[in-house]
Formats: sequence, C-alpha cells, structure tokens
Amino acid sequence: MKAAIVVFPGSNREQDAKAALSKALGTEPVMVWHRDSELPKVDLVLVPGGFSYGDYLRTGAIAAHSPILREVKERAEKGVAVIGICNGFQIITEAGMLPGVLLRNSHLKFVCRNVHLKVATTQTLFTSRYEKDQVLSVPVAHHDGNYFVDDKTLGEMEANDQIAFRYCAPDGNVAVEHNPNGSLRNIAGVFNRTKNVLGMMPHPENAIDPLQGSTDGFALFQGMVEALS
Amino acid sequence: MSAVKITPEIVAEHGLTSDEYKLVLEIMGREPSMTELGIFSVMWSEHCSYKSSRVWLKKLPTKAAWVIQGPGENAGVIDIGDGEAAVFKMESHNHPSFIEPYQGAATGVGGIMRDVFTMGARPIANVNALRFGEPEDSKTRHLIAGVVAGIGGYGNCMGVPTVAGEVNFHASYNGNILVNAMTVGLADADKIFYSAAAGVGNPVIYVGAKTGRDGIHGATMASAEFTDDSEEKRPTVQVGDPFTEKLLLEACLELMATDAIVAIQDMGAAGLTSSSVEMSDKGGLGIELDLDKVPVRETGMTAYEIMLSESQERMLMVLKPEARETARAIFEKWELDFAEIGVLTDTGHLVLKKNGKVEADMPVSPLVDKAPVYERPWVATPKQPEIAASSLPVPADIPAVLLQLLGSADLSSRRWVWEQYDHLVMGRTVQRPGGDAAIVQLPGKPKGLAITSDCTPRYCYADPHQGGAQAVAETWRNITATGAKPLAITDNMNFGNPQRPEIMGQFAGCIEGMAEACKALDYPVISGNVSLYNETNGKGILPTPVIGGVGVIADVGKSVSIPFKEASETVLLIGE
Amino acid sequence: MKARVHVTLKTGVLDPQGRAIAHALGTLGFDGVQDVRQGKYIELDLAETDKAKAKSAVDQMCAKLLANTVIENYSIELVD
Amino acid sequence: MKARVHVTLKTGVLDPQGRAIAHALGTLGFDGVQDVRQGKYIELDLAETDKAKAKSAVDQMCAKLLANTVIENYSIELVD
Ligand SMILES: Nc1ncnc2c1ncn2[C@@H]1O[C@H](COP(=O)(O)OP(=O)(O)O)[C@@H](O)[C@H]1O
Repeated sequence: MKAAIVVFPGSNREQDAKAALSKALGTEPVMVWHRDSELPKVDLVLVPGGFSYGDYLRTGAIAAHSPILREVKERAEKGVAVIGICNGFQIITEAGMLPGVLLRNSHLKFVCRNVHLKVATTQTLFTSRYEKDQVLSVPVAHHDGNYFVDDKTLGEMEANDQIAFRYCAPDGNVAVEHNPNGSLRNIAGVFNRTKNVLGMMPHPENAIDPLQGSTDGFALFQGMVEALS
Repeated sequence: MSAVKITPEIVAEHGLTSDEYKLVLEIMGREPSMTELGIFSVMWSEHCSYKSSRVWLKKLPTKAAWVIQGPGENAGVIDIGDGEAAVFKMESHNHPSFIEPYQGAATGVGGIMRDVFTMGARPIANVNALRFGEPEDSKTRHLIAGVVAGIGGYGNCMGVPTVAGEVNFHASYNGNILVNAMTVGLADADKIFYSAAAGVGNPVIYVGAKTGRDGIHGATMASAEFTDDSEEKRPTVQVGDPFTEKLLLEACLELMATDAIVAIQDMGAAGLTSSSVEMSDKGGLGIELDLDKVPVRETGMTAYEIMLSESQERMLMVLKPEARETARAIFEKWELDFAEIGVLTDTGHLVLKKNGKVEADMPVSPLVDKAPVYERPWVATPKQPEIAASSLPVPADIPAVLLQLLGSADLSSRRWVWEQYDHLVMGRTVQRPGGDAAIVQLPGKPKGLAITSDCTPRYCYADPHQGGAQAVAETWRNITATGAKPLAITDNMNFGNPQRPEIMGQFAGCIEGMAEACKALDYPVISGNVSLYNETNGKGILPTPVIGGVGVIADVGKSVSIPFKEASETVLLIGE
Repeated sequence: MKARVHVTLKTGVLDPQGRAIAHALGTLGFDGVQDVRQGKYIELDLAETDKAKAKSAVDQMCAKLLANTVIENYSIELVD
Repeated sequence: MKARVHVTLKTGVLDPQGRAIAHALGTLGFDGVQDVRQGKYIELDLAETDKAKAKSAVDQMCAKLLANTVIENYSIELVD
C-alpha cells in the first residue's frame, strides 16, 4: 500500500502524520508539495493539520481551491481513500468532499486537550480496527471545529451511517459538556456517502505512543493500512 | 545631506539627552541628517544598548564547558550531547501588549522565534511568562484574554508547541503588564549560524515580508515610561503574520542546510538599523545599502522610515556570492520576498542611498562601542525583618483557608490559559503544562529537554538578592523534579524606571542573587533581555526577573510527573 | 475600479461569533441588543475599468473563493 | 432598529488576510486584482427606536468592543 501526505504552506502536523503512517506502514509515505501538479499513484491521501495559508479568509478555504486539491478530489471520486485531519478536515469539507462546514468553536477560543471519542461505526476502511461504541482518548487542537450541517443532510448522514466519531465522556456518554467546540450532535468526524473519505477534528496521529499519553489513535492508521494493502 | 535642521526638540523626541547628542556631534563631526539621528536614537535606546543595565549584567556567570554561545548573539546555545545543541532566549513585549494585547503578544512570540531560528535551530517549544494587574480590575480581563489569544494565535499557527509558562496577578502590573516569551530550538552543534558579517564585496540580502510604516519608534517607545495619555498617543502597533513567519522559518532552514549563508540576523525591534549595524560591527566591516531595493508595502517611504520600521517577519543575511541563485530559488519556492539590497565594504561606514542620494554616511563601530553606558545611582533595598511563622495566628478553619488558597488568582489552575495553546503539535510533548517543568522529546531519540520559567516577584520586592537567587533555584528544582539535569538559563529582567535609585537597587540586588545561585549551581546565563521603565505615573512594577531554565534528560520515558499514581503509596517530604 | 463585497451567513446558520458579541455587549452593560450577526467585508482594487466585466469577475471570485455558498450569501457593490 | 457596522484596518496597517486572498485570487486565474483589504461587517438588532440614542450606543459599542481603535476604523449606518 502506498500513501501520500499533501503539504500546503502553513501545514504543521505533516510530520506528526508522517510518523504515524510510517509506523503503521513500515515505509514512509510520499510528501507532496502543494505546487506539484502530479499526485503520485497512491491508495491513500492524507491531508494534515495546520494553518494552510494562515487559515485566512475561512479555515481551509484557500487550500481547498488549490490545483492539488482538485486532483485529490478527482481521486476520491474514483474511490481512492482520503483522510483529512483537523485543518485537513476543514480543507476537504470546503472543497465539497464532505457535507457541512466547520465553524469557529462556540466558545471562540482555540482548544487543545485530550477528549474522548465514541466510535460510531466500524464498517469502514478507516475504523475497522475499532469496536462499535469503543471509547478512545485522543487530543484535539483547533479553533474551528464546530461542525455544522443542515437538518436534512444530517438526517441523511445519520441514516447512511456517515458519522465516524462523537465526543463523549470517558464512560461513553455523549453529552454536550464533553463537546470541546459546540459541534452539532457532538460530531467529531464524518464520512462521505461512499465512506472512502473521512474528515475528523481530533488528532489520532498524536496518540500513537505511550509517551504521548495514549495509543488509541494508532489503530486508525493500522486499520487503513490493513484495508488498503 | 538633510534639509531638516536638528533642534533640541527633535533630539528630545528621539529620546537622546543633550549629552548624548553632543557625543553624536563628536562622532559625526557635523550635524547628523534625520536618518542618521534616527539610527543613533534606535541604537542608543535602552532597548538596544542596555545602557542602564550593561554594567550589572556583566556580573552574571555565562560560561561552562557546555556553553557554545553565551549572551551577545540572537540567542544562546548549549551543547546537549550527541552532536546536538539547544538554542534559547526569552524576550519581552510588555508595552506593545498593553496597548494592543493580541497583536502585541503575537508579535512578541514571532520575534523570539525568529531569534532562535536565525541561529539555525528549529523551534521545538515555546514558553510564556505573564504578569497582569488585579483580577478585579476590569481591564485585566480584556488584557489577559487578548494576550493569551495572541500567544496562541502565533505559536499555534507556527506549529510550535507552547509547553510551559506562568501567570501572576498583582496591582503593580495594572498599567504595565508583562509578556515575556521564550523559545527553545534544536540545532546540530556544528551548524550554528552567527551574525558577524564577513567578506568585503559579499551581497547583503533582505528576505521575508515587505517593509511598511509599522511601529516606527517602537524601540524608543519600549524604553520610555508610560503616562496616562499614552493610550491616546498610541503609536502604530505591528500586526503579526504567523503564516509568513512559518514560510520564513521553513525557507531559512532549507537554505541553512546548504552552504550559502555567511551571516544572518533577524530584524527585530529597530529593524533594518540594528541588524545592519550589528552585523557589520561584529565583522569589523562597512556596509552600503540601496534603500530603493528594499521591498516596501507602502508608497513614498523615506530612508528614515525604512530604517526605523519594525515590520515583522523579515531577516537580513550576508550570502556567499555564488549562492545567490540557490538562495533566491528557495525563497521563491516559499513565495517570500528576496532582494539584494547592498554589499559589505571595507570602509567601516554605514552608507545608505535612496534615489541616488546619500541619506546617511556614518561610522559603524561608535554606534555600538560609544553607546552610552550609565552607572546609575542605586540604593540597596532595606532589609525587612524576618517574620517568624510562630508569630502568626493559626487560622481557626484550616480547610476553609486551604480552599481559599486554592481558589486564589495566583494558585488556581492555569488550564484556561494553556488549553488555548497547542501544546501537543510535533507529537513529542511528554510532560504537558501543569507539572513542574515540561518535557519535550527530541526527534528519533529517547532523549529530551526539560523546560520551565519562574519568578516570584513579591520575594524580589521584599529582598531582591534572595528573590533573584530563589527564581534561579526554582527553575533548577522544577527541572530536577522531572528527573532532568538543569544546564543553563535565559532571563528577562523586568523593572521600573532605572533613573530611580530604589529601582536600580532592586535591579542590582536581583542580579547579585541570580549570579550567586547560578555560580553555586554551575548553571550559566546564556541569553536574556532587559525591560526597564515598566512604570506608570511614577509607580513601578514589582521587580520581576523571570528565569527560563533548560535541562536535559537521557530517557524521557523515565521522567517523573506530578500526579499521585496510586492509592496507599507513601508520601515523603524532603528538604529543609 | 473598486469592488465592495459583503459576505454574510445565511439565515438558519449558527453564528458563534455573533452570539459571542451579543453576549459580550450584554456583559458590558449594553442593553437591548437583540441579535448580532457577523459577516465579512472585503474591498478589492481591480485593474478592470468596465463595470459589467468587473461585476461578472467579482461574482465569480465570490462564488469560487470569497464566500462558501453552502452557508454564506454575498453581495457586490462597484465604485469607480 | 438595525445598525450596520463596518470595521476596517487603518491605512498602513498590514493586512495579512487581504494579502493572502489577493494571492489566492491570482492563483485561481483572476488577473488584475491589485489589492484586497478584509474587514468585518456586523449587523446589530437593537431594541432602541430613537435614532440618535441608537447611534450613540453603537458608537460606544464600537469603541469598547467591536473595533480595536489602535489599528481599526469603524463606521456606523442605521436602518429602521
Ligand atoms: N502561561 C502559561 N502557559 C503555559 N503553561 C503555563 C502557563 N502558566 C502556567 N503554566 C503551567 O502551569 C503549571 C503551574 O505553573 P506555576 O504555578 O507557575 O508552577 P510552579 O510555581 O509550580 O513552578 C506549570 O506547569 C506551568 O508551566
């Protein structure tokens, strides 16, 4: 299996993502600079966290309209797996690869801390290594993670099992007080209709080593490698 | 050279005393042009020349076998073994943060990060030491919210984790908050970059963001006492652009991996003036700049404005001539300005041209060597009687007192602050904020750095000598408590008006106490910053010598954290 | 030619910034602020001198980049 | 009564957002965008019905909260 990480000016968790993917893959992913017009032939594209283009105008907006992202979008439409983490989630959502939008956190502040996530579905190439309703401890670090989508689309997404993760209590209880950003129904991550695209605000790549305080994020990378190999 | 006649008023507006101006006339042998006067005023400001503090700073120990570079460069450097070096420094952005908390704090963080990556190091951790007025003061809330958001806004975007710091409150900071930011970087010990220019004929290159009319006279503002109407006469405050700085960081590190750079310095406060003067002075050379080549963002900028602008996210470099094109290609890749603006000369003069006219022609070395140095009069802080613990009444309700203490502004949790900082980016934060010292693992190794900042201003106020020593010792204890070995410190000396003997007495006392502790612990000072005139209407802040300490631990997996791990374990109290 | 663009949130879309401002104004003692909505105001300096052409260009800029039409509306005003 | 507030950066103050937008528009193939400045647009719904009183209240809101007068200017428009 081959993977690529797309790097934009202002990306800042590309090395973290690279470390996680390398650990799961056993080889290094290709780093693709945004101005490279060609995306290599890969099975997985990861759009990492950071502040692409300073997150000016709207988070992810400028990167979403870059030529390389057009390419990523085309690949995704052909079935290639794409995961966007944090800013990557914002970028692929702005690009229309996922429904909804990420608004400013409801408390308006940047938030960096560990959260608990409840796995909503395991029937995907990303989450197959988890159990349904498993509770993960993974950090968040963002200013705009407040997921919003209109009621009708939300209904369709829920019916189609497109919610990946929800913020919850350590015991798995999904309640507003465990939501770090005000997102709709505690949504932390979502899939596209065909479930080959995942966007999530939390950082599984920062929970892959006991020294980081949690290894719960690693199974996500292992799962992807397994499914795509 | 200049149509403007220099009057005593103009001299005073530039913060120069009449004696200092006499020295200017002596050095120049004629009346200076406005641009030249501006350059003198910046170079001789407290901020750049350390004229009130220099004699005292000399008392600090700065040497040890592991010190690669002590004070005097953009940042200090220590050897941490395995061919690696830690590069760090702390700097204040107090006045700008009071005027515009978000941008003031943000640009402070940007400035200190540039100091560190100019040395060839990748920043791996940020620290912030903050002091605010009383929590009840309505302004405090506004200031702390803005400052914390600004520090996060810049550091988070740069992708550098903010892992430690401190926050205190006291009425003496009501009109003068303190925002001290520290950055720790990692470099190869044999690949440190310095600022001394070399090689007559070598090109002088400007890179980064464009120059605007930002903060002209900021460096002199940072050295002048506030009065109540400062808020009205607000000078332009710089707006930070962390995105551009992130590009600048990556571009500089990419260029540093090649063999292109002879010397490099960031344009901090006092911008192009201090960088060009200091680089050529250190190399014993002259420098000639064509100001028409400086990338500007506004039209009609004068030589004076270009030289005094404090626009952020800019660097000055001397390149090997054959490396021009490699360097240009890297900066173009990162979409940053790259301009050859001058050349090194053997004249020992700084020569500035604009529109074909010579706007300044002045000897470089006196700008640095002849900068005034003052042995300001000082009086020692009177010793206070010791209070015996037994003489104090025992509170009736101890649990209630404990609750009150835990809930007090100075002891309550700082989670509200550090959760606004990305303290996890880079994935190597092993001990997060909330403990004694933060621990950051180094890439690909079990080794890590322990990082902390400390100062207890009320101790320094009661007894400067003890307070100074205590601040150093506390960083030492914080680092050892994690299992790491403390190696060196940086400091940020925040004080009131040095022209008052009591304030100079506090300064002197703190320095002596710090020096004593550093010597006793073999814990040298490798960089630092002085911020004086933190006063409003004659009321100074508590003396606040903030210490930033760095230590090394061979295996971060063996570091110790604060939480009790299990019930029924034994709790020991050690020490006196 | 100058173009002034207003980008505002569609009705029904949550506006955390607007809400926070309303709340902060209340805390500051300003009564009677019933609702606040925050949008963006963008000024563009264009080389184009033909009004119709400028209008159509800015319209495309809005649709492509300046607004996220999933949640935002935009309006354009041209000034010479 | 409704108030419309525009908050813009003072001339000479760096506008990183505006610059990034201008740059992005260029990349998207929009030529001739010479400069972009981004500001805020805030709509307030006020209970106040007296125009003069509303104006003075909004003026204070701007000075105290909505604008940062060190680097920003603001303008107010009232609509019934
Ligand atoms: N502004 C800040 N930014 C990041 N961390 C902070 C900040 N203020 C306090 N902290 C963290 O909170 C913890 C407690 O701080 P403090 O009370 O100053 O510690 P101590 O006095 O025990 O050295 C430390 O881990 C410190 O790094």
